[in-house]
Amino acid sequence: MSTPMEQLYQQVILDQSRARIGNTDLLRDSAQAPHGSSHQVNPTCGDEIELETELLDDDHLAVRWTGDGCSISMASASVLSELAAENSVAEMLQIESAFHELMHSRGTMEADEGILGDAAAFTGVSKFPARIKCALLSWMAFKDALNQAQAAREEKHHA
Amino acid sequence: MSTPMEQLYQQVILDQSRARIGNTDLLRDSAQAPHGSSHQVNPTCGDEIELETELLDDDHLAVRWTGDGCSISMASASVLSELAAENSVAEMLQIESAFHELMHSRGTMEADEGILGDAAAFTGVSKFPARIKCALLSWMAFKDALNQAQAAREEKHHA
Amino acid sequence: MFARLRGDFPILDARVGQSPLSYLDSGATSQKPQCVIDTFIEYFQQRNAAVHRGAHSLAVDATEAFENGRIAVAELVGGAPEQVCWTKNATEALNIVAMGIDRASRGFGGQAAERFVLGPEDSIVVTEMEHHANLVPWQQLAASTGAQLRWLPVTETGELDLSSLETIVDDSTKVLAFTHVSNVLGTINPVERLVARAREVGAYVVLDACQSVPHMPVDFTDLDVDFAAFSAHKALGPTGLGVLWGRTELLDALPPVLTGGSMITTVTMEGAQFMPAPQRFEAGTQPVAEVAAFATAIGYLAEVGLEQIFDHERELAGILLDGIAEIPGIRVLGTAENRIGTVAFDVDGVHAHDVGQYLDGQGVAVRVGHHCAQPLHRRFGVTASTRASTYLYNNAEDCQRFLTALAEVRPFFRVQ
Amino acid sequence: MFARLRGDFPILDARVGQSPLSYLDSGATSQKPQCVIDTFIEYFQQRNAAVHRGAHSLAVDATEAFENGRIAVAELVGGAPEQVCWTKNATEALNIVAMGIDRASRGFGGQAAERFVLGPEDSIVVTEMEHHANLVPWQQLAASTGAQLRWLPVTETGELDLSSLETIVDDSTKVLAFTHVSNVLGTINPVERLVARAREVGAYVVLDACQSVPHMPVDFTDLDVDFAAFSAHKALGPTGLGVLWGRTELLDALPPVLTGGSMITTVTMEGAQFMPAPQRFEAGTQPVAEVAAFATAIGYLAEVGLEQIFDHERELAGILLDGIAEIPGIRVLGTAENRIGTVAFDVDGVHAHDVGQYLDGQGVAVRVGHHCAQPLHRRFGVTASTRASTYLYNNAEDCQRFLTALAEVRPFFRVQ
Ligand SMILES: Cc1ncc(COP(=O)(O)O)c(C=O)c1O
Ligand SMILES: Cc1ncc(COP(=O)(O)O)c(C=O)c1O
Repeated sequence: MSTPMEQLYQQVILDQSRARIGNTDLLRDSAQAPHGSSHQVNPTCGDEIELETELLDDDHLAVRWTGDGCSISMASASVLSELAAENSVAEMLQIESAFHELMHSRGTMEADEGILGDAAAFTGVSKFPARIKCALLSWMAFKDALNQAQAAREEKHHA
Repeated sequence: MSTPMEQLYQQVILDQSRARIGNTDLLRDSAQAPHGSSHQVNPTCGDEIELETELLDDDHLAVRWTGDGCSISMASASVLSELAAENSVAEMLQIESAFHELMHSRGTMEADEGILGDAAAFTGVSKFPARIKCALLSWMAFKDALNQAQAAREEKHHA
Repeated sequence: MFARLRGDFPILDARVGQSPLSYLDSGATSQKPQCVIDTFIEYFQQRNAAVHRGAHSLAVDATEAFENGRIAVAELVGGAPEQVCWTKNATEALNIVAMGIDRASRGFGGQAAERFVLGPEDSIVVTEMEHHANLVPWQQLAASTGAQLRWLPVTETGELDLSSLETIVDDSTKVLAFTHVSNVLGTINPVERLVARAREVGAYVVLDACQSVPHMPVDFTDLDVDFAAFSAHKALGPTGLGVLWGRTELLDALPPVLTGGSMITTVTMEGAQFMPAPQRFEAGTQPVAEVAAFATAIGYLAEVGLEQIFDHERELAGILLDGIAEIPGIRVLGTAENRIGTVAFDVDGVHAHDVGQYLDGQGVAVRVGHHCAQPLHRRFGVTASTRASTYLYNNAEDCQRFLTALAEVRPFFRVQ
Repeated sequence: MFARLRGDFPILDARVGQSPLSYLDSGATSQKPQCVIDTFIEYFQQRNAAVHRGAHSLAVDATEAFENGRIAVAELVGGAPEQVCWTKNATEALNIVAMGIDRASRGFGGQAAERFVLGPEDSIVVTEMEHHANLVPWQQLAASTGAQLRWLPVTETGELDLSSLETIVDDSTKVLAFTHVSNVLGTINPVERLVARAREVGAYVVLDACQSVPHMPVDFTDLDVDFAAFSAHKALGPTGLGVLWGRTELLDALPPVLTGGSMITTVTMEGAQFMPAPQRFEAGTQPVAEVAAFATAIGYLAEVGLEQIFDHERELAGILLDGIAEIPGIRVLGTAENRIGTVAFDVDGVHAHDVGQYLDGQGVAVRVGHHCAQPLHRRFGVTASTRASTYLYNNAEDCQRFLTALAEVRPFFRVQ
């Protein structure tokens, strides 16, 4: 049986926290497609992330981010970026909501790997209330940025 | 043996609280001799007293006051006024200091009736910390007013 | 049930000199059931740590206790947990609103705070029956901003005189601050009527709920107030804790008053950004053990039932009022029908201090003085009064012992 | 003695998962000895009542407990009991000074408060190592009055850089506010030197004593500061209580910030007069049980001896620093000789949150984050650090368990 530390720090998390997928320069206003960006801070530790979402077409999006933080928050942003490359917008929203629910489950939920993919590796985090914020930081930024991107697309459609 | 209530509310105190010796209109600036006045408030209950001291000559003084308060504070002002009529300035200062000491004795001191006269009846008050302020209110005003009167006399001497 | 729950309050077994204790001073502060005391012990023995700042397990436990307190308060008074800001007492809560408006009026808080800006053309309305905590901060705000301070007068029966409500609360009124229940008269004020008028003129409503929340069911959302304040210590909770409750968008827009740690997002040497409510009003280490204990107190109140507590105290109020009516020379201040078990009175010929002292000699603890409501006492032509106030642990015997002692007061002081 | 006194702290017997607890987070908040917990029980079971307002016996008892607390604090830090004002925490105490000066600058407090008036030609000086509680309030004051905010920088060794003291603190300086001991670096600052400079230019000195009073002998009168602040919870006392200490004539002249009951002499509907210190800063019901418990804590500290506590913690600091030096990839923030047992550090390649989490897994409780000192962390090029901080109940074994766990951190996270 693994220790609580090993349950928290799954190999996937340690690997992804070093891989930092999606951690590249932001395009900001030079992005072509409708886009949004969001800056989130964890006031406890000063960790921060700035994340950008670009709606490539009705179904696909690109995610880029810069930031600094603990292995949980960096791994989470990395997994998010990886998932964004592989899933549609609708699927990402479903993943976001499943991930949110998982994080607030206090360790009582089985992660649905079919939906969550690598994000299922964060199951152990839900037993550590102080770290839930770390895991959710990039997802909060994602949701906020996606909202903006969708609003921008709406505007474009109506213009 | 008397009850604590009876020790606190000596007959002298009940009588003096009704007699209110010295409770007359203040002369204020129409006073002839060097004088001072002081306004003291007990913030707990809003009780207040305004007391005036007039230095009739080097050795004698008159005390007048107006005010409203509990039986302890009214009796204390009354006894003070009575004593002021019968004692020299120096004696009053001695009484003031003896009374102050008695009030802070927490019931451990025998009052010196030779010095304190009727003010000795307040001995029981010192066992009731919440009431010490009531007994001292007029004496605080007296000390303050006397200081002012003495300062006024000094000024007159030097003028 | 009420007979049984007395045993939960260890202090009620105390003796005052030779006499048993009849504690009729819950309007000032309430006594605590053993479960509340036990929560202190448990907190300090098992989970004490600084909250919201650490990864270690104790800090996680402490944070949970702290945040669960907000949930308990929201269950007690309505609204969401984020609408509950911890303060040191109700006084701080009321000051946060008044001083936040002051800061907004001086340009702090940016555009979001503009809605709170007050100036010389505006008015603030309070009432003549306010506790100093809901009066002096508004005087200070008026002095600072130039706004006019107005007040609703009190009738002879101790109710708000609303005959001129429409002229006193008018289009210039930006804030209407009043007490739900008078801490002296016991009167329950018509919140709905006052809120309706405030809504007509677009004024913010600040409710002083110190004397209502402990004694009756209260829902701030139903009452539709903007801000409300009360203290834990009057509701079976510990000292050192109060609550500021507010509408979320207002709390988030109000400039904070006390600044420091745990209420900021980013700080440089040059400046700082503040968190949203509730944290923006919670600078520095918070009364965490107190919050945990208060959550227990709220659970206890809920178990007994606020409706039941209200009825129980109404019954006691009836005994007190009927009994006092039979004693010569006593004038009750405030005879409103709609009231809680708080009864203040003036004894003809005997100063309140002396009345309280005599009652204490018989083991009956009441409050004497102006009860932090000097203007109200002036309204009734006295500087001080004696106040008996009940709570769920009082019984008819307490009232009877009080009445017996009260009947002896004037004879003792030889007044007839 | 130090071996024995551990038994007085029930929480130290707690287990974290499988491991015993090594609590190295006293810089955030201290644990409480059983005698402090017992005081809570005793207070609420035997003497709970509102203070300063009643004639009844419980109120007299409660008032005595409350006022004895001031005497205890005065014995701990010097000065007279009236120089001790109760606050909710150190943060409130520092805010009272900054906001009182703000109010004075806007005409409140009359002639007596003129000495505090600040304007655009004046400066306020702080340091780069301040806790947000002693930084943000001064930023707010600067923003409000137009005064300039300046700061003394920090050297690479974590000490104050005083090379430009004479130009930073100059004739324009009206307030010099600094921490006695850094809550991150552990550095003890040269109070005498700073006070001497403040006196030369006529500036008021405000000392943040949060991290000194619990850990070493401190006498504010000897240090000759004007105002000082600290919290009970870091000195074996309860949450919900802080102290503002000041020179009497300054406290009496400073306009109050929070207003309400128990701090006034006379109130009419039009205005209010305020009491002198300490009451003028104590609006509303005070944390009375907390004061009683803190008095017990002070007695406990005095019995152990602050000199002895300081030496004991110095010894532990030595073990920590020597041990860390042997672990590869750890950079200690602040290497001043003159220090307390607080050690913050950065682990190369592992974020502080992860360090703290791993240590917690081994039963070692430390703090991670910016410790409410973001500018100081920026100075050292990090956003967060891990901090181990000792107190009288820690022993060499705690340090050893910490060091063993710390040595495992980089291997666990596969960093070399
Ligand atoms: C140096 C310093 N100043 C101020 C504070 C603030 O104290 P409190 O949070 O108790 O108000 C702290 C502790 O958090 C501190 O360490
Ligand atoms: C009606 C009312 N408002 C405000 C207060 C102030 O509450 P606290 O002293 O707990 O701040 C009280 C109690 O003292 C009160 O009865």
